[in-house]
Parts: sequence; C-alpha cells; structure tokens
Amino acid sequence: MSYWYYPGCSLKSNGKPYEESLLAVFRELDVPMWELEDWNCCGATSYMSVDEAQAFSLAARNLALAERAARQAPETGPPRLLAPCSACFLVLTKTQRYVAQHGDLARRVHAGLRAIDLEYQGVVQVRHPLDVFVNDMGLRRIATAVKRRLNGLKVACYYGCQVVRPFATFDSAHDPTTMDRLVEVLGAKPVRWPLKTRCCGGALTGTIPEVGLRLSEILLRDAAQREAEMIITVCPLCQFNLECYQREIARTFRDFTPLPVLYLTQLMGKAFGLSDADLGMRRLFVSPEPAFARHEGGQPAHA
Amino acid sequence: MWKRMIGGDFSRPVQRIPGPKEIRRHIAFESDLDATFGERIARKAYGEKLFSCIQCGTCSGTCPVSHYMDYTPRKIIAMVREGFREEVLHCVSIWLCASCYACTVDCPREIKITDVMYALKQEAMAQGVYPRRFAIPVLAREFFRGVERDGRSNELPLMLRFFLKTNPLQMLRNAPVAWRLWRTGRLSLRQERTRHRSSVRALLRAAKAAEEEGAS
Amino acid sequence: MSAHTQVGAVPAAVGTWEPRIVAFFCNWCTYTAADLAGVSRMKHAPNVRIIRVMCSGRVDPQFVLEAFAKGADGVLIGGCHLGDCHYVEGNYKAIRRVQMLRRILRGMGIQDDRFRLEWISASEGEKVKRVINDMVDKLRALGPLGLPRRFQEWDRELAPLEQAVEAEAKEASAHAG
Amino acid sequence: MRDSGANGTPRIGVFVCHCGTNIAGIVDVKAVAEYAAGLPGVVVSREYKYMCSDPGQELIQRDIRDHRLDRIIVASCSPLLHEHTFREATAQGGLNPYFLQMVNLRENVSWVNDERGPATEKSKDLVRAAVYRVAHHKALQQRTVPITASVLVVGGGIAGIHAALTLANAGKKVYLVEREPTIGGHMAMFDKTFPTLDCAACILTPKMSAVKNHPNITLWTYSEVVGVDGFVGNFKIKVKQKPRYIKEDLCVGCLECIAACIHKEARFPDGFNQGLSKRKPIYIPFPQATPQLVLFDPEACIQLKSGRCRQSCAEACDRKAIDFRQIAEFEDIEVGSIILATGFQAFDASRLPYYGYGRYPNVYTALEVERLVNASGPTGGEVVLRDGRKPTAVGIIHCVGSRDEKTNGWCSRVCCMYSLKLAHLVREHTDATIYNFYIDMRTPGKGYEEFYDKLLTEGVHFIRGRVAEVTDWSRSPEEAGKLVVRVEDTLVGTVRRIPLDMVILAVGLEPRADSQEVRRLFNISCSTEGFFLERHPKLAPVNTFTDGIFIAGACQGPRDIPDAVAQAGAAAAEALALIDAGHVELEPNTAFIVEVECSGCKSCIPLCPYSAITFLADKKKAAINEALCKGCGTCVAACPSGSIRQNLFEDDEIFSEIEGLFARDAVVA
Amino acid sequence: MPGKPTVAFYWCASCGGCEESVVDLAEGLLDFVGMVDIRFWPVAMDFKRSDVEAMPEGSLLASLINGAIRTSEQEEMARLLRRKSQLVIAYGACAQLGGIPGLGNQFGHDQILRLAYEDCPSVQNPDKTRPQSHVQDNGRTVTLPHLHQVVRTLAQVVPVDYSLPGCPPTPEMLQQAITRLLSGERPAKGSVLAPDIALCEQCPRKDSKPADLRLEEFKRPHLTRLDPQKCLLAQGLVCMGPATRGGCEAACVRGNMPCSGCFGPTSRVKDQGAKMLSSLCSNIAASTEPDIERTLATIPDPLGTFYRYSLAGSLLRARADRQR
Repeated sequence: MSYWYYPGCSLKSNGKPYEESLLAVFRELDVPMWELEDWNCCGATSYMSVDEAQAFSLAARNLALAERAARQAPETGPPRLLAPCSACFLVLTKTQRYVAQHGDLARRVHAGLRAIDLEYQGVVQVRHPLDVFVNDMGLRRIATAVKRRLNGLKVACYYGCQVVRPFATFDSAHDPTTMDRLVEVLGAKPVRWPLKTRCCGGALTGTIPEVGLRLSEILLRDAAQREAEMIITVCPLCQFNLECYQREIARTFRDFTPLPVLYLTQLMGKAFGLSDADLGMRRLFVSPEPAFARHEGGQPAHA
Repeated sequence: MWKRMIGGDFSRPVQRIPGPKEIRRHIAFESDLDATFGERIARKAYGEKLFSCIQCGTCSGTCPVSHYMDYTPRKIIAMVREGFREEVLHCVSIWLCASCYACTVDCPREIKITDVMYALKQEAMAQGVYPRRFAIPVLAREFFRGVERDGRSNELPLMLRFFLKTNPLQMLRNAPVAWRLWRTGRLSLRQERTRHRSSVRALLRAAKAAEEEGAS
Repeated sequence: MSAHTQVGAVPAAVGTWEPRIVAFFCNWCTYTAADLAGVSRMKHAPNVRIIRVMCSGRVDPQFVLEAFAKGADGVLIGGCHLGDCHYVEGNYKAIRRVQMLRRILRGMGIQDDRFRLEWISASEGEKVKRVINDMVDKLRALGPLGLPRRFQEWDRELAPLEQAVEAEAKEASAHAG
Repeated sequence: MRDSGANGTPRIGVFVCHCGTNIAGIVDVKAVAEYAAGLPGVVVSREYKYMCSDPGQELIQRDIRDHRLDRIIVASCSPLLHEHTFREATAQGGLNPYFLQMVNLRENVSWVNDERGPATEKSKDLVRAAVYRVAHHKALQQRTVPITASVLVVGGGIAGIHAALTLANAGKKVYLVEREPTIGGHMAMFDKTFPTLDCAACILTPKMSAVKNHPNITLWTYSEVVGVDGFVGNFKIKVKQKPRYIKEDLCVGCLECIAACIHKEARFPDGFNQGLSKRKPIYIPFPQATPQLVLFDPEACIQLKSGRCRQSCAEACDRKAIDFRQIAEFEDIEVGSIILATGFQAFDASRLPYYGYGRYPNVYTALEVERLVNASGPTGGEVVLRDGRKPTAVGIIHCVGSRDEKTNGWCSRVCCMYSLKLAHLVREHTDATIYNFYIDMRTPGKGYEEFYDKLLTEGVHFIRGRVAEVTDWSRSPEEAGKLVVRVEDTLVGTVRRIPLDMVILAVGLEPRADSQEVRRLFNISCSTEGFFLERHPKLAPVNTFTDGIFIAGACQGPRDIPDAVAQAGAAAAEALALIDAGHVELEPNTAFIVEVECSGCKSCIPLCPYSAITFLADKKKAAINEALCKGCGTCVAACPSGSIRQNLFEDDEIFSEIEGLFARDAVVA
Repeated sequence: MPGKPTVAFYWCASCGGCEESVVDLAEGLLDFVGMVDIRFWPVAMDFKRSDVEAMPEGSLLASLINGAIRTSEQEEMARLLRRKSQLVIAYGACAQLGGIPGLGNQFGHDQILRLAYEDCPSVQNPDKTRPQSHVQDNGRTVTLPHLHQVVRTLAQVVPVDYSLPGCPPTPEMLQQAITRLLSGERPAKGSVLAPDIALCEQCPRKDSKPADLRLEEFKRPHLTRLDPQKCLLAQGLVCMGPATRGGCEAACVRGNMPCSGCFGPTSRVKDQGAKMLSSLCSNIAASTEPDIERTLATIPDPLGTFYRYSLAGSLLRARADRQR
C-alpha cells in the first residue's frame, strides 16, 4: 500500500523532527510515500474563524490535488492522503464530511476548484499515521521491525484533541487505544491516562500564555504523577506546546520538573534502532536520553 | 447600547482582565435583542439542532478553557438562541475556544458547538466588532494574509507581525523559545511557498464569489 | 396546463394542477401510522386519498390500474415491514405483485415514480409524512398523468361519425313519423 | 332489523362531525355537508359538533327512522377509533351495523393539512368516495367465537405479579411465565421505594408467595414462551421450561446441597447482587426467591461441564431431588388472552467511557447501590466502597444514558426520584456529603415534590448540570486519591471540580435487548425506541393492535411501581372483560368462495397463512373455513377468476370507492 | 313474405380465422343456412356495401362482426351494421377484447408503419413508400381508410349485445348461439355467450395441479420439453387457464400448449392481465426483492404474455405516452 504525503506547514518548520522520523520509519517499514506536489496550507483552525468557504476550499484544493495525482499514477491505487498533523487531519476530514453533507457549501467549494481546473470527487481517503500503522500495516508487521525493545519504558500516550475528535473513525473519541497498543508492541509501557485527549492549549499558548501554559502544565504534571518518563504525541502543535515552553512553565509554576515529549514516530524509530540523526532527536529541547538510558541493555528483539 | 448592559472595555487585550466591575444595571429589553440572530448563526454553523439545547452544561464541563470564559459555552448557546447578539459578539469566550471539539463530541443534543463558535468569530470579524488589538483575531487575520500570499503559513514572519500588532512585550517573552527553535533548526528563515500561489489566490477569490452569489 | 385542468384539477385551485395520489394502506401498520401522523399533527401535502384495506396483500393489481385509469397521478401502497405482517406474509404477496406490475406500467408508459410500495410500521408516522411529501414532489416534477383526459382525446376521432349517425337516425325517425 | 334498502336504490344519510374545532378548524364542514347533499342517493346530510356524543348518535338514529335511511356515512375521526361506536348507533337505529361507512376527516385531513381550501376539497372527495362505496354494502352478521377462560401473563415482575393475582382472585385461570429462576423482577432488588420509603421486600414478597400458592395460578419460572398461535379468545402457547437440574416437586429448599458443593468457596458472580457478591455453581437467587428452589449454573458446575465431579451435592440431598440428566421441557396451553409484562433493562453505563464505569472501582450503577443499601444485600446493608472504606463524599449523576441523542433520547422518568431516594438512603447509612447532579428535576407524582423538598432541607447538594467527566486526575491535595467530577454548575454559571469517594450513575430504562423478537413472537408493534406500542396513547394505553394481547409495566415505556401496578390492573380488567363476555366478536370481514364460480385452479390454496382454504376433492373446488380465516384478503386479490369475495372489502366496494374519489372529474370534464 | 331471419358477417382488424371458424361448421353450414338467411358476408359471398345501406334499419336479426376496430372504414361498417341489425355480436377475441391487433396499442403509428413498411426483414421498399389516406392520381383523388389513434374493441365503438369469445370461437359455440337466439332466448345484454367459469374447470390436466404450487422460474414452451399429462403451470409455464373463461374445451392444453387467454376474463374480472399477474406472482417462491426480480425476469414480455388478447379492452387501453 502506498500513500501521498501531505506535510502541512508545521512539519516543515517546528515539526521537522516529526517529518524526519516519519519518513525514516516509513522507509524502514518500506512503505512507499510521495510528497503531494504543490500542496497548500490546509486552512487550519484559525482560518475557519475568518472565512469558512475559503477555509474549506483551501483544504479541498489539497484533496483535489491528491485525487489528480492518483489519477495520473494509476499504479498507486486509490488515493490515500497521509496527514500527520492532527490539525491538518481534522480540517481535511471535516472538509470531506461537510462537503458531502451540505449542498450549498459543496457548491461554493466546487466553484472555487473549478476556477483553477481542479475537481474533487470525494474518492481520496484522508489518513493519519496512527490509523495507518495500526490498521493498514498492523501491529504484527511493526513488531517485526523492532530491533531494540524499549524494556518497559513508561510513556504517556497523548492523542490530543483533533486526531480522534470528532471526525476520525479509527478510534474512540473518549478512550482511544491505538497508540497505547502500538507502543506496547515497541516494548514500552503506556500509563493509564484519562487526560490523553485533553486539549494542550493549541494556539492559545502563543496568544494567551496564561491559559496556554496552564493547559500544558496540567498535562505534563499529571503525566509525571503517573510516573510516565516521557509523553508521546502525534501532533506538531501538541509537541510544540508541551515541549518548547517547559522553561516558561517552570518559571510560572512551582516545583515543575521537565519531561521529554517525543513524536510517536521518533519512539518507533528508536525501537527500530534507527540513528538519532535520522529521527531528529537532536532537535528536541528536553533530551529523552536519560529516560532511554534507564532502560538500556534492551537485548535485540529477535535473539 | 450593549456597553450599557454588560460594560467592560474590550479594546484591551484579554491579558489584562478588567478589575472589579463597577455597579451596573443588568436588564435586557426585547428591543435590545436581535430576534433573528439565533436562526442566522444556526444556519451558518450547520446548527439546525442549536435550538434543541437543554442547557445541561456538558459543553462547559468538558471544555478545557471554560473556566477562563466570561460566558460558559452553555450560556453562549442560550444567548445566541435568545438573540443577545452584541453581548455574544463582544465576549471573550468565543476567542478562547481552541477548537478541541470536546463539546461537540459530548453534547447530548448533538449540537456542533465548535462550529457555532466559528460562526460567531466570523460574525464578529465581519462586523469588525472584535476587540481591536485582541490577540486571537489578529493572529487569524495575519495567518489569513500569510496563506493568501504564500499558500502556506510561515511561523517566523507570522509571529513577528502578530506580536508587533498585539503587544511587542510578548515578543520578548517568546524570544527565548524562538531562539531555541532557531538553534535546533526548527525555525527556518526560508519561506515555505506553494508553487502555484496564483492558483491559490484564484481559488480563494472564486470561493468568495460563489459565496456572495449564494447569499444574493 | 389548461388542457389538463378539465380533468385532474382540484377545483379549489382551478388552473393550477395538483397531483392526486390514491393510497392503499394496510389496517395494521400503515393506516395506523397515518393516524399517528395525525395525532402527532405532522402536516403533509393534502394530495393523498387513503383507502383502507386489511392487508397490503388485499391490494388487487386491478385496483392500481383502475386508480390510474380513473385519474390518479400516483398510486401508493403501504404495508407492514417484511416479517412484521399482521397476517404473517401478506406483504410478501404484495411485493411480488408490485414488482411485476411495475414492469407492466413501464410498458404502458407510466413512470416508476408514479407507483410506490412502502413499508411503514404503526410507529412510523414520521415516515408517512416523508413518503407522501416526497412522492408529491416527484409527481409535480413528472406532471399530470391524466389518463381519463387522454382517453377522451383518443376518442375524439369517433365523434364525427357518431354525430352523423345520430343525425341520420333523427332523420329516419322523422320520416317514420 | 332492516337488512337492505326498501327498494333497489339506497337511501344514504351523511353525518359530518366538527369534532369541536379539531375538524371544523381546518375543514369547512358546512360546505362538505352541503356538497354531500347533492350526491347520488343521499337523502339527508348534516354537520354536527360531536357526532360521537349521545345527541350525535341519536341524530343518526332519528334520521334512520324519519328518512327511512338504509346507508349511513359518518365523516369524523379514524375508524380505528370510533367505527365500533357508530356501528352501535346504526344498529340502535334499527339498521344492520355494516351499512355504515366512516370517513376519516380528522387524522387523515384536518390534523395533517393546514390549508382550508385543499383540506375541504379532500374531505369532499373522501365523502363522495364513501357515498359511492356504501351503496354496495351488504348486511352482515358479526362472527362470535367462544373464548378460552384463561390468561397468559408473561413476566413475573411487579406488573406481571399484580395482573396475575387480580385475574386469579377473580377466579380465572392464569399461567405466569417468568424467564428468571424467581419472580419479583427489578422490584425485588430494591431496598426501599420512593417516596414513602417503605421496604420493597415487605410489600412485594407477600404478593410473590401469594402467586406461588394461588390455586388459580400456574407459575413457570426459568421458562420462556417459544410459540404463539391462534387469535383472540383462542391462543395456543408453547412454553419452554429450562432445566434447573432439580426435581422441582422434590426440592424443599433446604439448601443442604449448596453447603455440600465441591466448591467450598463461592466464586461465581451473583447476578441478583449485580456481581457485588459471589455464589456457588448451585445456588438460590436470593433468600426470598419464589419458588424456593435451587438451581445449577451449567457454565460453572463441574458435573454439568465435564461430568467429572463426585456430586457431593447429590449425596447431600436426602430427597434425591438433583437430576443432572434433566432436559428442557415443553408445555402446550390454550389461553383466551395474553398480558405482556416483560419489563425493561437498565442502561449499560460502560457505554459512556467518560463516566469511568468499569474503569474506576468506585463508580457504581444505581442498581448496585440498591443492593448495597439493602439489608439482605452483599454487604448486609453497609454502604462501603470496594476496599471497605466508608465514603464521605458521594455524587449521584442523573440522566445516565437518558435524554441523550447518542444513547437514548427519552427521559427515563424514574431516575430523578430513585436518585433522591438513594441520596437519602446513602446519607442515612454513611452520613456522607451527597451531591445530586441533575439536568432537570422531574418529580411529577403524588408526594414526589414533597420528597424532593425533604431532601433539599436534609442538606443534600443539588447541582444543576450534566457531569462532563469522572476522572482520577487530581489538581490539589484535596483531590488526591479521589474521583473528580467536572461539571458546570449551570445555575451559578461556573465550572466546578468536585472530589468524591463514590459516584452513583442513575442509569436510565430501555427496552429489553430482545424486545424485537418478543414483538414478532406475539405479533404486536414496537414504538421507534423499541418499547411495545399501545393501541392508542390515551384511550387504549394497555391494548395492542392485536386483539386479546395487552401490555403492562415498563415494557410499554419507562414507569415507576405505582404506574406499573395501576397499568397491570387495567390490563387485567381488559382481559377479564374479554373472558366474561364469554365469546369474542370478530369482524365479519372473512373471505368466501362462490362455489359455482370456482374453477378449482388451486391458485389460492398455498396463499393462506392459516391454511383456511382447502380443496374439496369431491366437488373439485376450493372452499374457505370461515373459522380459520382472519380476513386479510390476500386470496381475494389473487383469485384469477374473481371467484373469492371478502365481506366489508368486496371488489365492487373498493372499485366504487376509487371511482367515487374521481367522480368529480366526470362532472367537470 | 315472412322469410328466414337474416344475418350478416363482417370482418374488421382480424386474421380471418374467425371466418374460418364459420366455414368450419362444414356440413353444419347447411343446417345453418337452413335456419338463417346470410345477407352479407364479404369474405365468402359477393355483396356490396350498398346492399347493406339499402336495407331497412334493424332489418337484420344479427350481425356477427369479428376483428378489432383499427381503421376509419371498420368504424363506418360497424356503425352501419349496428343500424341495420337488431343484435350486434362481437365475434371472436379481437372484436371482444381487441385481440392480437390490440397489442399495437403499445406503439405509435410511426413505429408500426416503419416496422411494417421499412424495417421488416422481408420488406423491399427503397423509397420508403407508406400507405396514404389520400393520393392524387392524374387529377383524381384516390382515398384509403386511415388508421385510428388506437385499436378498439367493437364495444368501444358501437353498442354490442353479445360476445362470442375465442380465437377463434368454436363452430359449436356459433351453432349454439344462433339456435339460442332463434329460439327467442335473449341473455342479458352484454353477456358473453360462454361458460362464466375459468378454463381449469374443464381442463383434462386439472387433477395433476398440486395444491402447494410455488414457482421458482418460468419456462417458455418452445424451449421446454413438456410433460403431456401434467398441469402446465406446475411445469413452470405461464398458462392463462385460471384467469380465462372456459368454453374451448382446453383445446390448446390438449395440444400440449399453455392457454394464452383468448376467451378473455370471467364476468367478475375487469382486467384479465392484472388478475393473472396477481395470481401468478402471489405464488412465486422467492421472497427477497432481487430473487423475485430474478424469477420474474424469466417472463421476458409481460404485456404480450398477460395481455395477449385483452390489451385494447384493458383498464389502461394503450400506452399512455405513445406518439402518433
């Protein structure tokens, strides 16, 4: 199975480690994936609040591009568009849902696309890596790629809001488990965590630090209380919020101890025995090394 | 008129939340309300169900930021339904919504509350009644412009413009983060651009046009 | 239009044609559902005329043809959901006949949308409303069927001779007298 | 009684009803009546405020006499509602009741149309159709069949028990079939009942033993109805008795066997105590179980699973009542009518992950707490957490699985009250701080609001707001190790976090999972949410659309004990009325074959689901057994030579009804 | 002089089979002419229309008209004979029900003419000539009757007193009918002079029909080896017998062919096709929409099957959206 890769703006900037590790992991599992030509910003949440029709059209353009790409390369099969950024994933799936359900919106979006000779038929599937790993590739196949099991490394699987809410169909909106099952395959131990889908503060961190930092702090502190050694995310914004502001958080809230925040794909890469460079480990603010070190001596999985 | 009823100076960014409020009269006259507001928003937000709200408060309870809001999401729905247009459009709540969709998923009446919030934000911006230098709308605007220009959004210039327009102090506050990002190569000066930016612009224009004709 | 109004029009709205539907509803499910729609005040288009039968299995294809021949623009049969028939399997008889009858109607130039079979249980008042409104919309789109009018048009060609004969007859009787 | 028109041409009387403003508000009844007066055969045409009232009916009777009417048309409400009434009136007037034809101007016109013009035209069409039809009506005699003077009651909850006793006390034979090993239903699990707080067991167990001992009641527990045939007055029922592996006539309920069981430890979840306690493979559901019989759990018993047990239980039974080779037995009975009282099932709280049921041990369902507060319950009436601690703060969440489009849209009607009851009881047992989280407080019932008031003054907290989540996520020392409820206090307009030791979920009531199969088995209807459908929401609340089958209790919709009992009484009365009439009157709408016309093609014979059509070998013609015919008319529609007729639905009656609908065109054209 | 009662024969849109059936009286024909005086019979004897016109009104005892009314001429003749006769008898399926010509009511004239004068494989007509009702031929106008919009039964054009059903009616029926009429007996106007009971009644295979018939699929006679004893419906053939009047002594069935319904419905049935369809479909075994569809698909031409003789006289008469 192959995929069209829609990075979205974040994975090209602060989400670099995500992109690097994602590509590395896909390479390792050798699943073909091509970056979508000429993609544009998905519109994101903030665009929605300015002009809805335009926001949906922006998203639809990418969907249409994917469908066109697939038409031009029939050997790649039905178009599957991989959106690793939760926000992009949500906006794209929402666009599909709403265009299908609301005639007038559809009219506007199609009009927009027609103006630039694009057509969206609704055949493209928008997929999130989490979904692809568990449902397309399957845990068994992931397991075979594991070279260094993570020896009971305690992790808090953080799904955030927009992956499983409200349009995703591959996991429960209230108590998702895909990531937990996946990290178990890697040898890590997911902690039970009721906050796994609680909002990290999203865009607020930049705009209203009082609120944003607090939301992040809540998650970091509770994860620590549950003895998680690191938080695993699948969204660049979550990762950015949770990791990059830890100094500010430490400054604002009493007795706060920093906690590494990794991308799922980084953790997978680690278990696959890929190099830190390939996984963009060095780009992290809070080093996971101590945590990994604690569980070293993890003998190779197949020995 | 709305000031008379709920007061508060919204031209100040929310960072400085108004101090203890002076004694004020709280009364709504029917003439102050916008009878069709509810329908308008409902239509905009695919919210046919908006009117079946039973005011249970699940949305507020599940909302991670409701405790920062001047009106809880539940109240917003009630006010929209009853036509408190001015109050709603000038409130802080709608700008605090982080679109985490918790309320939408949990609402026992299947009201798409997140979309209602979007609709309200759009309404507020369209009417230009949102707090002038209030952070979020500005960010949205800047983001909007950026995408219109490049087809993609670039954090650095976006943030720069954003902080200049809201409050430069913030920029200093964020400087360290920016620096660390820069050091770890997570903040590139290289502008990300869609190859056919013209097509993006054409698309946006066409969508807008289609919307207007739909409206007319 | 005006041609149609002499037949098939509701005088209340002369000049504007209104589709008319004859509905054969089974006593136990669909007729009850229609009552429920009433009790629940579910307003729907006034174009339907319900004829109550005990079971959709009682609906003789002749009734359907007769309804069309007499001026119906559409015929609707309503019965219990398959498996729920008050008489165990009357509705199966109905669906078998309907599927063949539809082919006959096609052959006679009567579009599928004019003839409909719906399973509506006693609790589905809402569905009664939905189906009727939907069918009325579809019939509006199709326009009048107006078989009686067509029959009259065909038979106009008999008029001249008929009159001639009558005239002669009069003459004859005049001579006789 | 005149059985036909004086001469060939009918003399028709048309009576248009205003039904107050129900019809007259939309339909121009005057215009309709005037129009009808001009139709062929119509001798008198009137409109009147309420045709179903006495004066209305007398009006019909007078006109029959004064105008020698021989056909009657009443244009009013649905025939399903008043056809009987007006047939009576017609008969009173000295005319065969089947010369009546009703026109449904209310349910089919005024209540579903809102424009006067079209509604009035539609009414004229329908009346004209009736005028054309009624001319073809024939005099018919009602069929009467004797009724079997016994009743089947399905379900041994409080509703079933009450219905059974009422009938039995009236001297009627009753068969009570209960699926569980004991009767008592949900009520037997309760501790106290709202609002009077009298002990459930004290008022229920006497009734239970009364059932057991009543000479007129045959009680089959651990049994299910597997076959229903026949019709009102003469149902044929097949009942399956599941094996208890106990000879019921020998067991005296000494319970020695249980003590003797090879399993020294009770280690299987006890269903009656909601799994809060354990039982052995051989057990008795609860001390007051009726009948007092032990039974085996085939999933747990070693002997039944593997056949390799030393059967210490059997040894312990000096009456040799244990029989591991027992198999299901089937009983065939005949009854005149049936009362369904199959009850409800509680909403499965684990469907709502955000309330943590099944994840946090201290989140309970209301039914579990009913057992906890119950003196005969798993903790002997001690309200303690699973770890044995006494709770100091308890929250009761209302509307769990109710009023929620994603689960059940309806209000379960009893949760507010039983939540108040539990609030009171838990407080009494623990004097913990109690919080009620409600959306709307619904206390419609005698003494209910007063009970609410009592609770308010008892210092129970009432927070108006639907709880968003129950977590063990603590933000402060006070929250550490507690369940934290996050809810908006909507009356204050603030979100609150409340740390609790125990959370009680007031789960709603829903139709039993198998209500669809049961509905099919008994050939009745369900409402969209799956509760059994009553014949008329106001006027026939315990009747179904199938004559002779009645419904009582929560199988028809959520209801509390008083209502269930009242309804059971009503159902019993309906059944009694049937029986005491001695016979049932059946619509004479049967089909018959005109022998000289039948060619004996046999096409009709396989069509009859009741095998009412037989082929007369000697005459080589088909014939219909009127007693077996239920009048669906399928064979009539199918007879290729038009040789089968159906009373009340003759071909020419329906053809002329169709013709009548469009007859106006003939005039206009 | 009070001569023998007089009768007329005439054929309209028909195949001539009905005339055949008269000739099939064979020597009986002599008794026939012994009883009545044939005053008009274009097929067999040299009479002119003018002879009929010359007759006094009602001077004929009976006109036996076969064939459907398809052209203006046929209509004229029908009316003419009606005036001259005390009784008009629709003779045969075409006159009674529209018959085979009635199947033309499924199509528009253009379709029919194109097939008959152009597309039909056996036709050589390069310049696509078609019959005209008026043609100029050196100054003179030659006229032909024109086709009516629809094919009609005789009764749809003139009042008919009795019908003799069948394609064709049997000579015996003709014999009996005439004897009855001469004996002064006058059955109710409009009655069909044949038993009012379906064919199965007199079918030799009646006993072989099972009482639990459940049809899986339908077979076509020319594609099936038929058991000469067993009920044809039981063999999966569409036998119209149950929906068709008896009177033919089941001639077709005796010839091992299913009844195709030429005697029309019983007096209790308005629409023979609909009734047969109703009966047949009710007895289909399938119970899911696709299965039912599959079973019914084995009847390729429902109209031609259920309405072979009765389309023109059926409730719908003709295809509603036909173009002229």
